[in-house]
Amino acid sequence: MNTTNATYRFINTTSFVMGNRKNAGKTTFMNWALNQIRKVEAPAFATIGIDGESHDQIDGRDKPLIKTEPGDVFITSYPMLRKSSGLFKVEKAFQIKTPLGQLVVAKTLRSGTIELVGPEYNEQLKHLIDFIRLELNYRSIVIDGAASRLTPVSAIANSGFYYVVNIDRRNMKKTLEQMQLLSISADFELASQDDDAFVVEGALTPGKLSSIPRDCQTVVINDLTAIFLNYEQLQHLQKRVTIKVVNRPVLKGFVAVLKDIAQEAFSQLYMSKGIRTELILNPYVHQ
Amino acid sequence: MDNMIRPYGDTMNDGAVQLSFTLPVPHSAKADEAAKQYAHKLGFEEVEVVHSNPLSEDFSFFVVYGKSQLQLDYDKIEVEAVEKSMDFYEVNNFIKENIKRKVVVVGACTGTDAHTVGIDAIMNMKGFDQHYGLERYPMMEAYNLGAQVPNEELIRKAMELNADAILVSQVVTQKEVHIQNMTDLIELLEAEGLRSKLIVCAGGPRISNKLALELGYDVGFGRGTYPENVASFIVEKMVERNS
Amino acid sequence: MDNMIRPYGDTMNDGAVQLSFTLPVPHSAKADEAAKQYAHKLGFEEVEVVHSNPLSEDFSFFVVYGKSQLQLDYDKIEVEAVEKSMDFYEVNNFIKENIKRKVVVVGACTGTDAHTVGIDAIMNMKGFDQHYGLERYPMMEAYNLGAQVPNEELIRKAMELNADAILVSQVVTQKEVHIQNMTDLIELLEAEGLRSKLIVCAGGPRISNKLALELGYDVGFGRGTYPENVASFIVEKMVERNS
Amino acid sequence: MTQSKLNLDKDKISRARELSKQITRPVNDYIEKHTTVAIERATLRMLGADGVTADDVPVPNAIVSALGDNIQYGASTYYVNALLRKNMTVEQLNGAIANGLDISQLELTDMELIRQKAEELVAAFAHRVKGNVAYRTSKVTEYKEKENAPLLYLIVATGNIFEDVKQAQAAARQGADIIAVIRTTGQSLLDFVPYGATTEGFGGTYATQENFKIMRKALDEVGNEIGKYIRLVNYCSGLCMPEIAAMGAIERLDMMLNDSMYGVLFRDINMYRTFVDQKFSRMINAFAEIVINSGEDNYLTTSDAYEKAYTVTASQFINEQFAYDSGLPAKLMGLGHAFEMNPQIENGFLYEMAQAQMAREIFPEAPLKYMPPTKYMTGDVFKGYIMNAMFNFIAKSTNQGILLLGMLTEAIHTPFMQDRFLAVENARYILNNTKDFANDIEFKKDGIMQTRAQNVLDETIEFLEQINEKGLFDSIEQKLFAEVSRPKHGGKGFDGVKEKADNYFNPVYDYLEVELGLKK
Amino acid sequence: MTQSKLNLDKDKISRARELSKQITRPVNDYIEKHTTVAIERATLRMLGADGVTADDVPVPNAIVSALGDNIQYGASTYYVNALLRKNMTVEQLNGAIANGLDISQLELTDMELIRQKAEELVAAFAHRVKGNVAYRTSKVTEYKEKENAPLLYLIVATGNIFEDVKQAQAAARQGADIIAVIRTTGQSLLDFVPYGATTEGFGGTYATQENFKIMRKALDEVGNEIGKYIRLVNYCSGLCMPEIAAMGAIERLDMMLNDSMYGVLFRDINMYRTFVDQKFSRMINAFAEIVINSGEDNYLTTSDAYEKAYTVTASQFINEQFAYDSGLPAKLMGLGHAFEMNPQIENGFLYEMAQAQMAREIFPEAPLKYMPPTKYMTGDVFKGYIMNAMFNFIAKSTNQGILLLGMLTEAIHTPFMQDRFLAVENARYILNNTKDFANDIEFKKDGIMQTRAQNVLDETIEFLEQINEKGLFDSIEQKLFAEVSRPKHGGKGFDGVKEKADNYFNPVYDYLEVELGLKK
Ligand code: B12
Ligand code: B12
Ligand SMILES: Cc1ncc(COP(=O)(O)O)c(C=O)c1O
Ligand SMILES: Cc1ncc(COP(=O)(O)O)c(C=O)c1O
Repeated sequence: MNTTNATYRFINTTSFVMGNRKNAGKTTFMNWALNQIRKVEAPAFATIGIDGESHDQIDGRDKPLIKTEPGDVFITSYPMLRKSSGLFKVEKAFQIKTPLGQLVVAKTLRSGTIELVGPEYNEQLKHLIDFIRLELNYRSIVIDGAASRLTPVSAIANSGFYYVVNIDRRNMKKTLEQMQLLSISADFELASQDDDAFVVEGALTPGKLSSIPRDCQTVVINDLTAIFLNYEQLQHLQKRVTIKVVNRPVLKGFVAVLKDIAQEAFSQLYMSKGIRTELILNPYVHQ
Repeated sequence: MDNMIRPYGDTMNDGAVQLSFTLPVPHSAKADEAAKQYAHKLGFEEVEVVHSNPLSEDFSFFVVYGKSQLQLDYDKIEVEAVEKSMDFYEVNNFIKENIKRKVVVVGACTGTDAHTVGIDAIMNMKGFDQHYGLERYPMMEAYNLGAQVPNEELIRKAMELNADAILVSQVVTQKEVHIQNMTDLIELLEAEGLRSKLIVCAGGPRISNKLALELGYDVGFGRGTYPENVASFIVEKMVERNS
Repeated sequence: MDNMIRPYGDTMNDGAVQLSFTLPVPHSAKADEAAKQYAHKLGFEEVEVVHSNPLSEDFSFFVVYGKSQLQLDYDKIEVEAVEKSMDFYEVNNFIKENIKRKVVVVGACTGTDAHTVGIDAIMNMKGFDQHYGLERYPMMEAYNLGAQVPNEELIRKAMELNADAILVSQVVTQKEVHIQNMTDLIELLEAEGLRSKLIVCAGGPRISNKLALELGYDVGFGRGTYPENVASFIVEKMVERNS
Repeated sequence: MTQSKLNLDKDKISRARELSKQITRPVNDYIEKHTTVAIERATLRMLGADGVTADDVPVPNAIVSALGDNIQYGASTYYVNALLRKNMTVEQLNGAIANGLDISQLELTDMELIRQKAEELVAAFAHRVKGNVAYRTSKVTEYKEKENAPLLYLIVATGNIFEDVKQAQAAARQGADIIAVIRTTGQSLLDFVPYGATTEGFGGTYATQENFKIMRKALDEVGNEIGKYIRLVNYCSGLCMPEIAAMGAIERLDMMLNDSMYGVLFRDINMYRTFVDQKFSRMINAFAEIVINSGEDNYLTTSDAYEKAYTVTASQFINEQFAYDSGLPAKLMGLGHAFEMNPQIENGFLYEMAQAQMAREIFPEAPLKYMPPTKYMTGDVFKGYIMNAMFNFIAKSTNQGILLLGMLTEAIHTPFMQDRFLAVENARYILNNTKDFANDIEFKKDGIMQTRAQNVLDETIEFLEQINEKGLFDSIEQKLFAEVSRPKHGGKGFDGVKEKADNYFNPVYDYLEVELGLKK
Repeated sequence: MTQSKLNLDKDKISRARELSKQITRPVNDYIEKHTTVAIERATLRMLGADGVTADDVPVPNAIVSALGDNIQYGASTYYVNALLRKNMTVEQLNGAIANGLDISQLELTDMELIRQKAEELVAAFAHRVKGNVAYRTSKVTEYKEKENAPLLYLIVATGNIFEDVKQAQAAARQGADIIAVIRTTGQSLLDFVPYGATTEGFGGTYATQENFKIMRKALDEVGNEIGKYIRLVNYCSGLCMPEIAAMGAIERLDMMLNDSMYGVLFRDINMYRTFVDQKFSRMINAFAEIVINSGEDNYLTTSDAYEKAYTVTASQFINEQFAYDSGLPAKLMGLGHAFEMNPQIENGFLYEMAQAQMAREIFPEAPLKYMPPTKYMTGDVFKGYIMNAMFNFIAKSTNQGILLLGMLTEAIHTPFMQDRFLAVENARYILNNTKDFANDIEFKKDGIMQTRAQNVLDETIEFLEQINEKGLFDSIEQKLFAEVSRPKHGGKGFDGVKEKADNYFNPVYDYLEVELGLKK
């Protein structure tokens, strides 16, 4: 990935940073992405969960801090603004009271590290991001994920996402299957006004498979985040039917953080699986 | 002003700490020295390996005392303020006055987790430690689905019963199954378009509020929770959401 | 090649360690958080304060588990090679062949230290753990002056008996009394011009060879020493000095 | 065993046994008339069926699925028929079925031929199992004096059979007599037994025949090295009780967790399914001389150990009766109980000792399985360690047979290697230090311990009377056990129960009935 | 107390007591005829002497030094004479002596006047001590039900009395009933008692009257706060036994380590000096109703607890007799013993229990002081913690009176604050959990425990016979106790022993003899 390419890919778009588990490296990637945007303009950012504390409350791992620069806009809660060494202007306070405080959209006046608190659910996220895009006119937005969550991608129209995977020898097989699953799902065709399509409302779970009529050719789901099948189950289903989607969030790339595997070896394996999604290897480690 | 603290053995700020651990090395003088060096690496001085034992051909167990020179600024420690819960009577009155109908909650210990005692402590009549469970609240309808309930099943039941809140218990945390399980429920609810209609609470001995929030829950409860803590949260949140 | 090791809980390199310590703070949620943060400072992740208890108004006790990410290169660990001692018979033969007269040793537990069991284990007939003490060695004359012997008294006796070696036992180590005491003996010997004429050995459960050498002794012996270990050292050292 | 310390009324004990007989009779009537998918699969396994299809469906499951309702005639009929029709060896037939052969569609040959061929297969199975029994007996005899008394039972649970082997061998070297490989969370709800060596599991490792074989070999190795016979345990519970029993018999497991009601109460498995399955599983265990461990300890995880002590004793009586009904002798009955009273109770030690001694005196020949404190264990590992010491003390002082070692970190995590070491160290210190205490004391007449035991026995009889009146099925439905209610036709696996046809054929069952003296 | 469990032969116990009487008789004859510098200093203190000179010499020492051989007439004569001659108050006289006044040079006034004035001073002392006793009795009665049984005894030893206060108050809040302030290493070899509050010490804190006062106040404070009477202990041993006793009586200490032979055997103090000193110190303790703790546990630090158990029992008999000879009643005799057997011994628990029960049955009224494992404690703090649990168990099951809590870090360091907390937690769990076990069991007739106790009693009698034959002085010289030999005229402090003149005068001694019923 050359540098300009790296820079422009985050401009004028909402990029989610999702991943395969807690501590996969999502926040570090977001920080890197924000720095790319800052070369052009001030970014806006948010999280689905909680990010930017010095230590993960749950497992105490060192977590990456999030540094914010003047001009940035982001979503967090009042107490986090107070905790920060930076200086901020509250653009708007929302009637969303999380146990970590009321949510606000703030703009940075003096730089500092900031802890982010996300909204309670996806609809709220949409509401807040709309405010940032439409009222504040910020267009280069990065949203940090939480654990292995993916559905927030659905909430923002025309968004794209990066999928950060933390790979070591022990989880490699599983993770590759997960990547194949996503890669395939991201390529589903958009549904047309097909008549004999069977529409699955909401989630496509193993439990709902039996409700798909035997003679059905096409199944329509909302988007790739509605898939709650594993790789094997999906392959099985695809033998029977064609899956189409109503919306197509863009899978912009896999970001792989390799633990005890050589880059070349992994790249080869990746190619051999026929995954076409762009593979970005530890960008903030290797560049 | 700073308020620097250190562990206390028998003198202020001596930094004394007891440790025990296993190293994957055969029991030997070298192993003892390795244990000592490891403690040094952790920042301990005056390290004494007071005991060591072979565990097998390749593992040794150590008991170690050392004095840490690190200090911590106690004034900088922050903890979430513990909110005062309403009690049994207050919760019922609050519902009568502010919600004016029975509140429906559905709970379960989900996935393959079979530990019911925790969710029972919160939901069953009998409750826990002399605190009545939610089933006994006149202004609540509480359905305890028991253990090993798949997420889909829990959601199905919640819809069927027109639930206001879902309670999820997770006790087994090995290999982070609970994270997977808890994430999965939220993702399912979002995919089904139900998340915003429900108050979703998680609990269990290793669940913290922060973890629950991070995974998209409204709240998380840990060890020693009482039913009224959850009840308070649910009813206040319902009123807040509807305002 | 490196041989990096970490503590082992139930999986290779998980780094799991158990700790317990006291902090000088009142028992509270904040105290628990401080204990957790302290463990983080020590380099632990996934810290769990699994138990805490008030010890008094101003002190709290914690049991903590955490996972350390630090590793240690086991190949870099060095320990003094344990020299193979001669046994009872070999020592006596060695003296017969190389020294050709009885070796005189005088021992005591010095200062205000009243722990005789250690020096008795080395010197008395009966010995320790089925190993004969020095009094039983036909080619040795061993004088055990007992406990609470002032350094001056020990030196006086050693001169009177024409000793080849002095054995000092130190068990109480609080506030480093043993360091003071041990240093004092060497200083006295030097001042009297006697240091070079004697083999001076120290021993005790917290005495290491390193410490003894540092304080000017010829050797130091720790926990689990047997009489023949000391006897071997003394007679070999005597021959070495005279050659 | 020592003479009685508790002065229990013999007539009351007889009365309790009489009630248990009455309670199990109607259940046995139901059991007699039914088979289940698991029984059929187990039978197929004992005849030689094994392997998996391309979709990882075990061959026994493939056969039974294909047969559908026809299992009422006994799946063996069709399997043996296929062998004859196809003129294949067992291995060849298994391969063919794995590749898609549907044996339910083959025309049946002469029943007499089928019977003869079946007897041949049963003989091969019996030969193997008897060989296992003989080997175990000789090793146990040879290494007798190195055993701890009670036997020390340790658990491994890494999820990865190869890691388990490391931990198990370390545990054996540290002094364990028995190694249990806990199953992965949720396996008991699978209606099939996975195949092959496995390296992933939560809170435990899959029970598969290959895993049994791997661990058996590892324990034999370390056992021969240290001069001890290390016993291997797995979990004969859930939806595949008879199959696990069959695999255990074949691979020389030595003990099985195996309770007549545990699956119903604690895993919400359908009661009819469990009762039918447990009988056949126990017949197999009895034949393979596998010691069963019942699960009374589980009651105390949800009920209070002081208040509800009688439910434990009642369940022991019922488990004993169901075991006798399956041809399982007392010496193979590791009846369960546990040290689960609140450590704050004044004189709690006396009540625990009374309870443990009572089990010992009521079931003098059973190698009782005593479970450690779990419910009141906390993060205070030091306190936990002395609670475990008191538990070990009572185990020794009341001559328990099997001592499941308590872990000081019970309330925190699945055991670290060092936790197991400390557990063994604790037990060995106490067992040696209090070796003959049991024989050196007597209980004061009408003292606290005697009175307590007598009261619990009275409550037990009252409880058994109540169950007998309602019937066992209704009693379970009405929440009499473990404070949990299970609807008769609810729970998992009821659809796997089938009424036997008149010409139902099960050559293994027929053989075992005779072998175990259940039928002349 | 419970009825006998051990079935010991009453006649044998009587025989042992008879032998002890014979053994102490010649020693008492010697004691009668002698005084020591320490006795004289103690007497002066009880009359009011206090303070230090510019060279930090305590006033009582200054007086006794100045008197030299004249103490054969009793130092009181000279002190009271000086009061009369100088017409000073006690405070004024102490000040004058501190500033150099030599009272040995003053001419003696009429002995009758001296006697009268002395009686007045003794009355003041007696009034204070009786007030202390009354206060203690009322508080102990008031707070009785909060006490642990046995009483939990914890040690503080920081060297700094103000740090000690913090630790002691914390220990009391955690549940201790008794706080002992260990003395600094070596104080027992000082032939004077230091003065004032002290903040430096090794392995303990100086015993000074001011330190006693500070700690007494702190314990009363915390005691009233938590509703308990916290007992304070110090060490009435070494070269100043009678002085420490006097200070303890004045400052309301509640217990004193005080053994008739400990100083000789373990501190190499001259035997004549110790025997003479111990008697007067015990008279003072008896008068102040201070419970003494004897030091039999110390034998087991050098001797094997299994082999040499009889030396402990023999010493208990001798300590008992010397105590009776000093007017000290059984209820104040905290006779010592310890749980010091090798934890590897098979049935070690039974031998420990037999030994503890034997002490209980032989000395039914004595509040036995039971000492924890120390010798076989290792760096394995977990193992140590369960050894302490077994020790606590036996303490409770044999109704010991005073339980010196074992520290899990005994083999490592002087206790951390958390070590004490864990010790209390251990004891409280065991004491509550096994509360009535002692009353609920009996020992099997001629079982291991009965046989063991009977054997030890036989060996004890044999040993006492031997001592009686040789005489106590020679027995000590010949290494019969603790495997250590002490020459009769060796050791420290012999030059401080003086034969009394015919007109020896000691008003406190005379008063106590009458008060304690030693003389009509
Ligand atoms: C009882 C018990 C069992 C019983 C469960 C019976 C039952 N019906 O619940 C049985 C025997 C069946 C069992 C089985 C297993 N168990 Co289990 N079990 C325990 C034990 C001893 C006590 C748990 C308990 O009941 N606590 C009391 C309740 C009241 O506390 P609580 O759950 O924390 O609940 C409180 C709060 O957390 C909170 N809360 C809990 N849920 C919720 C939900 C909501 C919405 C809210 C608001 C609050 C809330 O409120 C409650 C009241 O304050 C613990 C060890 C221990 N001492 O903690 C192990 C333990 C939990 N078990 C464990 C394991 C691994 C298992 C097994 C997998 C095998 C094994 N090793 O034993 C099996 C498999 C079960 C399965 N499929 O899940 C591990 C878990 C390790 C981990 N962290 O992953 C533990 C810690 C033991 C150990 N050291 O290995 N277990
Ligand atoms: C027995 C004992 C006593 C007995 C001593 C009896 C006696 N005659 O020796 C008594 C009861 C009198 C006693 C008193 C005190 N003790 Co102490 N005692 C112990 C105890 C329980 C055992 C020591 C022992 O005998 N070990 C066995 C011998 C064989 O081992 P060893 O000494 O290590 O000797 C071996 C080697 O070290 C070596 N060695 C030793 N000396 C020498 C010398 C030479 C030349 C060589 C070559 C080798 C060598 O060879 C020996 C054989 O292998 C320990 C605790 C413990 N479990 O360790 C506390 C302990 C040593 N005592 C301690 C203390 C503080 C005291 C006291 C001050 C008060 C108190 N808190 O109890 C008093 C004061 C005594 C004084 N003035 O010194 C502390 C020391 C703390 C410290 N590190 O400073 C300990 C650790 C207990 C504790 N946790 O508080 N004690
Ligand atoms: C009798 C009995 N069977 C089986 C099990 C194992 O449980 P599962 O069926 O979940 O594997 C237990 C666990 O404690 C048990 O006590
Ligand atoms: C009976 C007795 N007295 C006194 C002491 C205290 O020793 P010291 O005289 O060294 O202060 C002890 C110590 O263990 C003891 O047991």
